[in-house]
Amino acid sequence: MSEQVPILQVKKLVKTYGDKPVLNGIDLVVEKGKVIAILGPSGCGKSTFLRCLNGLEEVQGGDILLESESLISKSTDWRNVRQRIGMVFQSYDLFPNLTVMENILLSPLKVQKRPRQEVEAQARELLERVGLADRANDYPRQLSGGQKQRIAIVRALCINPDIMLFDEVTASLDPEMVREVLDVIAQLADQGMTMLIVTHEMNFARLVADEVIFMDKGNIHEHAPAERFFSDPQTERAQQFLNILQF
Amino acid sequence: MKKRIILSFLAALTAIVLAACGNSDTDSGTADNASGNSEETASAIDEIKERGTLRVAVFSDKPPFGYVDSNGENQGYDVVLAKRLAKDLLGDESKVEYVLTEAQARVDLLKSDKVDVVLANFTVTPERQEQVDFANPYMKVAIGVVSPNTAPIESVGQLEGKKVIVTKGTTAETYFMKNHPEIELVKYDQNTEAFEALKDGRGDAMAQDNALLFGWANENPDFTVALSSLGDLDYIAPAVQKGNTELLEWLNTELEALGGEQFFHKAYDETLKPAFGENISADDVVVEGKREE
Amino acid sequence: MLNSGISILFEGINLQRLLLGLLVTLRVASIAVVISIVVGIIIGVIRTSKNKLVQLPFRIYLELFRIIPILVWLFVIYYIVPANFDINLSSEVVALIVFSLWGTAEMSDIVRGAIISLPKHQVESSKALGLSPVQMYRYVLIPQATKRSIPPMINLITRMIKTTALLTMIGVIEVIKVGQQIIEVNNLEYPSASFWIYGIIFLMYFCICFPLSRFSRKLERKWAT
Amino acid sequence: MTFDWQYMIDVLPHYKTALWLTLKLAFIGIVFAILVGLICSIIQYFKIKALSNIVQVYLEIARNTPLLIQLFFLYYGLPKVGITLSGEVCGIIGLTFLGGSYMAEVFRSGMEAVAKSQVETGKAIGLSNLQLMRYVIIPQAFSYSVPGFSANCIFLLKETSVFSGIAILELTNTTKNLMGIFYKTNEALFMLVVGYLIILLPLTIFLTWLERRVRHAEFGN
Repeated sequence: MSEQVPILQVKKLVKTYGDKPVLNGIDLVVEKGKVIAILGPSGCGKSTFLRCLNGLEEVQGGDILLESESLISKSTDWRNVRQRIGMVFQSYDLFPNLTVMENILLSPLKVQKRPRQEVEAQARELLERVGLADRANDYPRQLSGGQKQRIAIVRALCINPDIMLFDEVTASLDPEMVREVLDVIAQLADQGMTMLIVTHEMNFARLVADEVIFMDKGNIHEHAPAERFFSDPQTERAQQFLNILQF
Repeated sequence: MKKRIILSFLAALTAIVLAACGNSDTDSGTADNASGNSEETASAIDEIKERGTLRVAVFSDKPPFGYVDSNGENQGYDVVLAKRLAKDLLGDESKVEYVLTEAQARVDLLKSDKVDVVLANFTVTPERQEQVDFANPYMKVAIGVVSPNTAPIESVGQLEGKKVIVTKGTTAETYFMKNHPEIELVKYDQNTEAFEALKDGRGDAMAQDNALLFGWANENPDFTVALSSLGDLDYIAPAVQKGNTELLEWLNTELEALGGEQFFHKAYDETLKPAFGENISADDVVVEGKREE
Repeated sequence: MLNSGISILFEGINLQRLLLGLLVTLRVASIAVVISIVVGIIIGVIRTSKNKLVQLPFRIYLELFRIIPILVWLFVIYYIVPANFDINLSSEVVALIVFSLWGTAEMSDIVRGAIISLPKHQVESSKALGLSPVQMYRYVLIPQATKRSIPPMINLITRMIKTTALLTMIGVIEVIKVGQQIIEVNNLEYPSASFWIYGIIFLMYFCICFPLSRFSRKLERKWAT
Repeated sequence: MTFDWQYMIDVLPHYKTALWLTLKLAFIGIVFAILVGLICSIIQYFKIKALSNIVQVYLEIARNTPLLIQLFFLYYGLPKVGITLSGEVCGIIGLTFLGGSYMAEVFRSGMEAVAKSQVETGKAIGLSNLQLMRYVIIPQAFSYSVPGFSANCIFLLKETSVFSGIAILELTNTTKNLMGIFYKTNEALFMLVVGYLIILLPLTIFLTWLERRVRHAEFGN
């Protein structure tokens, strides 16, 4: 098992905005089926890091390997890559002009050109799983924030990605809706989905993640198994961070 | 919000209509008020003298009758007369305020008292006589039709199914609309535009006062006035505001006096002859200040 | 033939005449702009009133100028007023009246829009800070409303300048009319006169309007936040 | 102010023809303007290199010169270099030229108003630029653009009055013609104003309604 090529490898990734460094050489290896939580204070670069993995940000140095295939080249076809790396954002962003079902089917039908019947069946099953089977024909404006976010996750899953990236998906939800979204993600973890999760929900991270990355000022300060990180953080910066979170 | 907009429009619309109706009712009693006013004014001539300038409507784009030269000076047959009028009325031929006009604006310039006299190739017609007062004539004119040498138009019959260019508010326009409604007219505000359109092939021929066409064809050898006279012979005369008898009478006396000294033949030699060439004789065009029987 | 056409400009005082014509155009535009700004601001502030009876007449006034083309307004004032009310108006004065009325209507809407669009909490927080109404306008509302209204105001000015092209149609001797006179006199010698003259006038308008619209866009971007 | 009602009835057919012509030319012009505007705005949105510059130049020229001069140039200027177009064609080209630039501006700002996160989400689920346009940006930009769009339609319809400068018998020119022949100034101008009200009042009300409809449909709250 350990002989297998890691599904995602990041080597010395550097990202700057003008003169301002955002990521100063990030190294990370993600094994298939692992759930990695990315923690850190605001502005530490964790969101930017995820966005780099999905080609939404231009990278100034280093390399990203998806199953040993480099993504840092002019010829990278991000449209293909994105079908293997799904991403869900904080602002859920369902397309307001399309129904729930149309939102979910858009990419599988138009980008992947899969047969409608098959995709629709899959979509219904996924909707069932997140408890929203009855909302297929609603428009996004008729849904609550938590419901929208669950649909956004279904939309990303329906492309059948190998990896899912979650970028603070509960940050703009009302507290009582956070739970329903996190439940869906936990379910995915149980099914063995490879995931990178940027989050501020410490308890959730502890529960669901296999490993934790602690980032600050564009660097990874600590990379540890989840349980050990929370019970016994090694670096001073991480200790401070965890302390602040506990009153 | 929406309701309010609709309401406000309805209100505005009714206001307009009401104003219109109301006026048409009340005004019938005091009809011709406007024309009455000018009669009442102490003296039209005194008013001009007080002002110190004679306001004359002339064309700016109708050489050789009225045009503006490259130095920005008004020139032409009509302008020569305007200068003389100013000289005899105010003692100085430079005391003219030229108001440049288009054909169709001529009546309204008088009605709205923007000018004292129109000297802009203004042909006397019954319709116009209802609107303004004409003095004695100083030119005579018929409608002519100019066309390219390659496809000359020699009779009205040839115009059937073709496009005829006219300038708005001219006798040519009225003539064709009344007598040949079947012929398609292409109308322009200005002679400049009409002639340009003819050159650009936007019509098969152009109808205008023949005197004007002679001059133009003389300078544009690709075109010919193959149909030189249509309809009745008409007169061109100065016009004043309806009811301005004082100025009208002064003009008539003045025109007859000018006729006595053959003023208009001289003016012809000075301005029109160079443009018309030798083929046209002065007597074809000029009238010496009163109708010829 | 075309090459020689441009020399028409240097015949006599043609270029000078065109520029003088342009000056007439700009004179009408600039006087109307000044009137529009002054009166427009006053009416704009009045129009922020919540009283329907105050709003309605101004609203009708604005919509009339929005719905009926300016050219029609020019004709209406030019022909109707002097002929029916015994008032003598030169075509330039008519132009001034129409442009001022139109500019004032549009200007008042810009000012009103700028004031109304200010977030309510700006008023509320000024009150919460204990500012008097005058202080609130002086330090909070007017500076913000000014920033919002200046770019559209410059756009309006550009539009007014462009629309002065219509003045030729009520007989104002402005740049186009002068151009036509030049074309008429020089047609024989320079058959391509209209191409060049209209081309030059085209360019003249562009040279005036382009910097203005550029400027307004710059301000818009600068003040976008 | 006196009104000759019989005269107004007599010339009614002229106005009817003119009204239809006004509507026809405006409609064709606006449709083309929408097409031109859409193409230009897409080019500008994606900043397609060389084309984007050309579009910019076009927009500046069209927006900063009066329609009347554009028309004069097309109608009287172009024949001098061998291109003679009919009045109506010149009118439609002029309206398209001017309107295209106004529409482009409205569409582009509409596209820019579509949240960046919507575009990123679209990219994240693998949509191509064209698909992004088709399914995400244009449908949403449309609703942002409706107010500007309807203002432009009304503006362009009114601009047809300028066609009277190139011998097109639309409403304004017909009125001038009749004034020049019959000297019934009050009546002719009254009918002209009513003519524009007949076209523009319903249109204004319809567009106001449409604006509200679209806003409700797209964003609900």
